[in-house]
Amino acid sequence: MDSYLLQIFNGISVSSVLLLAALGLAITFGLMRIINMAHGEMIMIGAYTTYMVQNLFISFLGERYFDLYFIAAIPLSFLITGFVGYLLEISIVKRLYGRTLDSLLATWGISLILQQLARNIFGAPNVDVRSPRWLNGGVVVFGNIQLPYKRLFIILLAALCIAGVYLFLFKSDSGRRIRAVMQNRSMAESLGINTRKVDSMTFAIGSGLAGIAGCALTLLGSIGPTLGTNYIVDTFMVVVLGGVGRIIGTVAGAAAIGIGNTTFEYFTNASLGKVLVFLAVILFLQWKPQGFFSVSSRVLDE
Amino acid sequence: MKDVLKVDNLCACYGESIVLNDVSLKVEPGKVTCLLGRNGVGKSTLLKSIMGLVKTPKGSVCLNNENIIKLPTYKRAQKGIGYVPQGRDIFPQLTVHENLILGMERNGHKKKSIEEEIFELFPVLKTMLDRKGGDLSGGQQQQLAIARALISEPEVLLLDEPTEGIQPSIIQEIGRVIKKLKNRGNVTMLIVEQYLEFVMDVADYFYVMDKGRIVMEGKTEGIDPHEIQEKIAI
Amino acid sequence: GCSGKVEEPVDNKPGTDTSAEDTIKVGILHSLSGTMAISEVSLKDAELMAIEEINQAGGLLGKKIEPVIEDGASDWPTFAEKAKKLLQNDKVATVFGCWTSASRKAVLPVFEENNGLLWYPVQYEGMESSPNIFYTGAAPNQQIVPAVEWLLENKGKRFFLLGSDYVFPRTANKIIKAQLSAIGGELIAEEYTPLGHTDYSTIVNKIKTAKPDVVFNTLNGDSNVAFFKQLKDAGITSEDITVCSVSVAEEEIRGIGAENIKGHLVSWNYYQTTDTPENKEFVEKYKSKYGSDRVTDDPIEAAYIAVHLWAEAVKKAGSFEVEKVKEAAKGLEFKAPEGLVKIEGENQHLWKPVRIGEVQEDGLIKEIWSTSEAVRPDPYLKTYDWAKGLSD
Amino acid sequence: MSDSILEIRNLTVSFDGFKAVDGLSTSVKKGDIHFFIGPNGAGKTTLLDAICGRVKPAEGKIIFKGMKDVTKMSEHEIVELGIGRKFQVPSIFMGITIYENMELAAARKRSLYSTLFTKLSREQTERIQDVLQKIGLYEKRYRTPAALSHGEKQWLEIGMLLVQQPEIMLLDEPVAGMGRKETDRTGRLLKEISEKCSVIVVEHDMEFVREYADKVTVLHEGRLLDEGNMHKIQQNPKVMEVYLGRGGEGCA
Amino acid sequence: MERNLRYLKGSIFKGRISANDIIITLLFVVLALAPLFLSDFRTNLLGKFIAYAILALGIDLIWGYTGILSLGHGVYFGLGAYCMAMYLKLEASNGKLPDFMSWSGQNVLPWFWKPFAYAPVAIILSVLVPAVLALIIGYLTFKNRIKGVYFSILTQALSIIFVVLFVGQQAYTGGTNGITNFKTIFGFPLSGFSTKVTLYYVALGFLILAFLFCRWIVQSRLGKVLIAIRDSENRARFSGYNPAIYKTFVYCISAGLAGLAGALFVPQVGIISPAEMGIVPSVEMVIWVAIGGRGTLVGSVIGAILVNSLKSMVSESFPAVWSYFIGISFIAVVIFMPYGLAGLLNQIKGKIYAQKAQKSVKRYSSATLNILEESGCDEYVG
Ligand SMILES: Nc1ncnc2c1ncn2[C@@H]1O[C@H](COP(=O)(O)OP(=O)(O)OP(=O)(O)O)[C@@H](O)[C@H]1O
Ligand SMILES: Nc1ncnc2c1ncn2[C@@H]1O[C@H](COP(=O)(O)OP(=O)(O)OP(=O)(O)O)[C@@H](O)[C@H]1O
Ligand SMILES: NC(N)=O
Ligand SMILES: [Mg+2]
Ligand SMILES: [Mg+2]
Repeated sequence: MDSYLLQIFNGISVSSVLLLAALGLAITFGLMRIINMAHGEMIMIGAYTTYMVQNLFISFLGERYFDLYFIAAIPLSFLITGFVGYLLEISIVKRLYGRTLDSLLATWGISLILQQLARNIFGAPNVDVRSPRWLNGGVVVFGNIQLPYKRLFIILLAALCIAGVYLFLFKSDSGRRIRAVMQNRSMAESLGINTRKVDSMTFAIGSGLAGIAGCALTLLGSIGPTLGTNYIVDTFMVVVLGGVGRIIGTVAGAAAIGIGNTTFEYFTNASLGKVLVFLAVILFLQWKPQGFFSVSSRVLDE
Repeated sequence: MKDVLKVDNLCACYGESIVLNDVSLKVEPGKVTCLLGRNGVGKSTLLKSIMGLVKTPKGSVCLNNENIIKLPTYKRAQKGIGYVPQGRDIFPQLTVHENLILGMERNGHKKKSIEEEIFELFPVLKTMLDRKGGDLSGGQQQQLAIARALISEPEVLLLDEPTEGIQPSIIQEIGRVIKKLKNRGNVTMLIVEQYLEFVMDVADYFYVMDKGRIVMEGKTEGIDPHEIQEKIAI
Repeated sequence: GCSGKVEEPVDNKPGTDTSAEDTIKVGILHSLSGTMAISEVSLKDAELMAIEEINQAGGLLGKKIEPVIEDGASDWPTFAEKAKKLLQNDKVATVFGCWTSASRKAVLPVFEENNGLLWYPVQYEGMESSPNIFYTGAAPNQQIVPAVEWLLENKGKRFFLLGSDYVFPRTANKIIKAQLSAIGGELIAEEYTPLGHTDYSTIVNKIKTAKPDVVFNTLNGDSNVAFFKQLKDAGITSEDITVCSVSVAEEEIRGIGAENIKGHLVSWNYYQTTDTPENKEFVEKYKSKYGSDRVTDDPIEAAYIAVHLWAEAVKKAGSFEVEKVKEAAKGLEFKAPEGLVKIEGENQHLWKPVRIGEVQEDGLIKEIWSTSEAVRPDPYLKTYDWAKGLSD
Repeated sequence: MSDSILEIRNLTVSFDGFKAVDGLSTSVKKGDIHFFIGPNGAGKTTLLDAICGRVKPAEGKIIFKGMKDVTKMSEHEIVELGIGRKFQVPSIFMGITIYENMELAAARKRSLYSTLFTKLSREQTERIQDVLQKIGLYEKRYRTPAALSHGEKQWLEIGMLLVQQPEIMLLDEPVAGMGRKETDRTGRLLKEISEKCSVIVVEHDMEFVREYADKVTVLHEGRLLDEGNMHKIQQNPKVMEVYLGRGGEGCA
Repeated sequence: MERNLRYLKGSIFKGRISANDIIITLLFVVLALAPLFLSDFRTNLLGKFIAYAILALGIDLIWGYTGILSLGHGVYFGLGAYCMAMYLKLEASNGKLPDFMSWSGQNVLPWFWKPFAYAPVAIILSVLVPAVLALIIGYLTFKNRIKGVYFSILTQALSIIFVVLFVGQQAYTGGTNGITNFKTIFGFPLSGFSTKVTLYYVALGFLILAFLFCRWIVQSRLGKVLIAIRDSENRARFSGYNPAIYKTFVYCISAGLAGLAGALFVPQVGIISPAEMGIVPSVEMVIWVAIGGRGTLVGSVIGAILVNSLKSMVSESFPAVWSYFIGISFIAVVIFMPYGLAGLLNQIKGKIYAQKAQKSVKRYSSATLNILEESGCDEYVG
């Protein structure tokens, strides 16, 4: 019984990790139509940023303030990864709008370069990020189910990010501007919107969110040059299953894949779990080719 | 009188093919000027060049005596040019309301809400505020595009075939509004139109284009529409 | 379009090609990119260091060793291609390389076809003994089997087997299962996760539910980091359930974070803390060459001694020719950082001491048990009754 | 009823509850140029969408030649039956030349086999040449349509329909954006076409309608408002109010 | 060779030799002569690239011409390769159980391995198995109108499914190791020089056949239908073509070619492992075509051979910089020559033509030139 309850929690937790990792992609891919194969490397940059923040805290502030490093690392991961995203946008990605497939190729190239850079800067082996002490342990419920603080924290972080993204995109002027630009660039410009600025800010935000995901992932797994490759396909699946261009779809997609994965894995094994989830996604798409939340359109050839 | 908009020796091209050849034209403030011509002579291209949406290797576009040929499109829009393109480029996934609000982008959302006047002109939009722009019918989209441009209160409004696909009664209504705005004297328009009768009714001045050049111009007052019709038809 | 070449039996004499110059080429074939780079890059470093040592000491048979480095890119066909290139194109005298058993299996036919020589430096699942390969890592009876014995005696009978989904863990677990059923252990569960798997919450939940005495861990690569971090978060410490790993060494521990794995066990032949004079010197050299933050570990040491063993064999043979070197290598002894090792002529594996260790707070490993002497390699487990039927 | 080529019976199309077409029944006679007019948003385009299979109606039938209910068929099957469609926004293939566009439209057989193994007949190629001349794109036939103006694209799309030789042609605002002269040319073309084929046209250009309509159906809010010849329609005060405007038709 | 000449002659007689025809003929001649100048090792490598080129042709059909981006072609390549590998393994095992099966505790040969003891069956299946899988997947997805990015991601999922399955079923597939350690092919020793050269020419022969086959397809009306579908699928539907059928057809052809490439790859390389079915190789395959120039068959052949040759050479001389090199080249190609190498040629040709023809416009327009301007994203908006 406990085991089932814990498994439900695990499902939610895995979903929250996926959501966090996919949220940035929901923007760069879902809205901007850039098949950003370097998204995983943005996550990696966030993770390495956290690593560096940790090291800086250790070298300059000592053990006493060590636990605070993570608080600083979250916004810094966002900013630094966002800045890298910004640089990529103004140098490469800006030439790829409207060329969705080409964007895949170019960003694949970017991802190779970033991985190799990480290897050259930080070395090929994994690096260790110590979690802050206040995230060690967990709350014990129902006697002996321990819900790790780290996982609770990630769920909270994912919820905050999704709320932030929702408010930003759908309730703010900038959000409206972003959506307008993504739908019809030249018309948006004709209405007086500086599309270049909107483009690069949007891409930076999408990348920054990946950075936050990377920061969160340091709590759970390994930080190495190939960190991102583990997440790239799953995150694309999340966005596609939910419906490209729909933020709410991304939430639903993450939930479905996360919970599906842990459930299948519990009753079979990890390999089969993954196969079954992906098979289920493929079958689901046969039935609903546009995912959970499709963007309907009267336009003849979307 | 001073011209709000002045185009001089403008050339425009798509890739290697040159579409506009040394086009010059002037638009006086508070006046409605219209641009006539057969299909494919470059009327839309001229409006796009003024907006900065196509390459213009040669010539100048002056807004209030300032040459804006080097400015990016959005700056031109911010300087006061409104544009309703042919093919009603609305934002398909945004609601009608959001589409309209975007009209206020150029003057930085100074006004907070959409004026009733717009809805008087296009009553159908008021009933569809929450529908997605892309779901509207062709004519409704056209109305939305015009409404959006009017909301931005531009100094110069470029309209590319605004009556295309709109039902007759609303065309009349648009005609009336244009005249009303003209009488108030606070809007200047350059209209591309095929619908000659409509144009003769609202315009003060006209240009006729053929194969990327201006081939005829004049005041609409007192001119025989048939004369223009013939010139266009050549 | 046929050229005038005549078909002849494969017989390229390594060394003959380069004899005019005063260098002898050797190949180094590891994954320098892709997922396995994490582990293999350090092996390359260790091998280069050994080559440098030999060159500084005057080279081999009057020649300087010139390493030709190739990137297997974590992709098995690439390994095969690069092996071919090293043997056919560069005509290297020998190759040091590979990590995963998969890459070794991929290059094996290439070495046999071209009569090349490969020195393979990583512990593996056994059941193999190619005449063209020298195995300097542990055979199962030098790592897995003694570890299981020790655990049964000291930790308990209920085993939970966890591994990455590929040949080494699967074969290792097959051996362990046979061993458990023969000497009274109990198999609770057997779980595999794909290489690179990152979420272990479900597995940890299964472990928690099953309450085994021991988790025998054959996970490889990144997955270990995720597994140990998530195990600790679930509130399971080494006191509750002991995890014994055979693919986690000092290098991996750095990525896992010592605080996450502290107290858990590992089984290897060598640790950075191994107390021999040779090791002191080795660790010092390695750190001064590659940085004081680097650590040495078992595969690094095995890669390092592979180069020296080859050099010794060459000296003894007085030739670089594969057949002569192989012959000379038989029974060769060498004072390695892990202690005295000896090449077993019969199967070209090494006699090695076995050590079980516990991970310390500082990320280093403290030996808590060891065999008094080097153990004879037995890749087919012929000396164990319960292992009958495993090897065919 | 034997001379009706298309029967629309109690057709309803709804989008999330909004009925764009609402219980519409009418029929199109063989050889007629049948106009559908009505205010913006009346449901005209939606009606054409339903006929050619783009949207599936919630209710009702569309019977082709008294036998087949096309609401159950997929788009390409409907085309093979002989129903051709021109869209409101011109849609043509940008990656192949104008000539190849015509070729694809002209082919009688559209199976995998025939596209691989058969060539167009002499008659078909001649027809293509002919139509290209007629729509004034002969000179540009080896160019890709990307370089055409809006009006030219409209013509190309009509041209593709012409070589397709359907039994019914559905045209959505074919003269939108065309000048007077081109409009007349299009009209004459329609007359010519209607000798062999029925034509359904949606238009807002009243002059055009008056000139060429055999029959006019007025839609309003998805329902039938009036039907008959143009003269009769023009007299209907309700039509004037919702569609034509106070000043009668147009504003000339 | 002979075929080559005939093809060349045919073109001359029809009086329409294009630059592309000349290039490809030259290329085939060079490939035919290459073994005379290359070492065994290099010839063998080139033979592998030729197998890749066959696969690239298939990707070009489905992507360059039809606009469907498959990121799972590794699966079809792998299936073809496994079919062939099963045959070679059985031949190498001399009637005994293949070695990896015994390690994995398998005692009898599984039933589905049995047909692969016969060479002709194995060869046919290596094309048929991928094609049939593609038929099933293609028909379902295309009929259900799964398009664009959705399809691409779906094929990625497919790729992962196959990799995980093949890795997990060690007793039947050899697991992560894959299948390796072959000895002979049709009784000839794989290590023999003449076997290797023969394999090389067999691969080249298949490449030429595959090229002619693809060329025939794209020059037929069907080729135009494919482009039409790429540009505007719905419009094609309203012109009476059923896109699902056409897409499924090319998808199958493409998968079959990939399978053939796999079957030619295995005896030359000596190993096939599940990783070859993964996403990374699948994306790389697309990239060969992109660099060579999509929508021109010549481009895909050049791309496959060139990128792989570079990969071998650069990674030999500077293993660490290969990643930078290849990464930067992808970006550069996409940005500066979006039509790839073959497109570059057409661009230049187009410029020259445009200058010559000045205003009177009867410009050469193959399918390639306008692809990107107009379509590109259209296919991909949800
Ligand atoms: N994107 C483009 N690329 C290349 N050529 C183009 C492009 N758009 C238009 N043209 C060419 O430029 C010429 C002028 O086109 P334009 O759209 O300005 O004509 P127009 O006068 O507005 O015609 P219409 O009344 O049909 O809208 C046309 O002949 C067309 O072939
Ligand atoms: N997918 C959709 N979702 C919601 N509403 C829709 C959708 N498609 C059409 N509508 C609505 O249905 C009504 C009919 O649209 P339709 O396009 O058929 O009008 P129309 O008669 O062609 O108008 P016009 O003359 O302006 O082209 C409109 O009010 C439109 O907003
Ligand atoms: N031999 C191993 N660890 O794969
Ligand atoms: Mg125009
Ligand atoms: Mg309509």
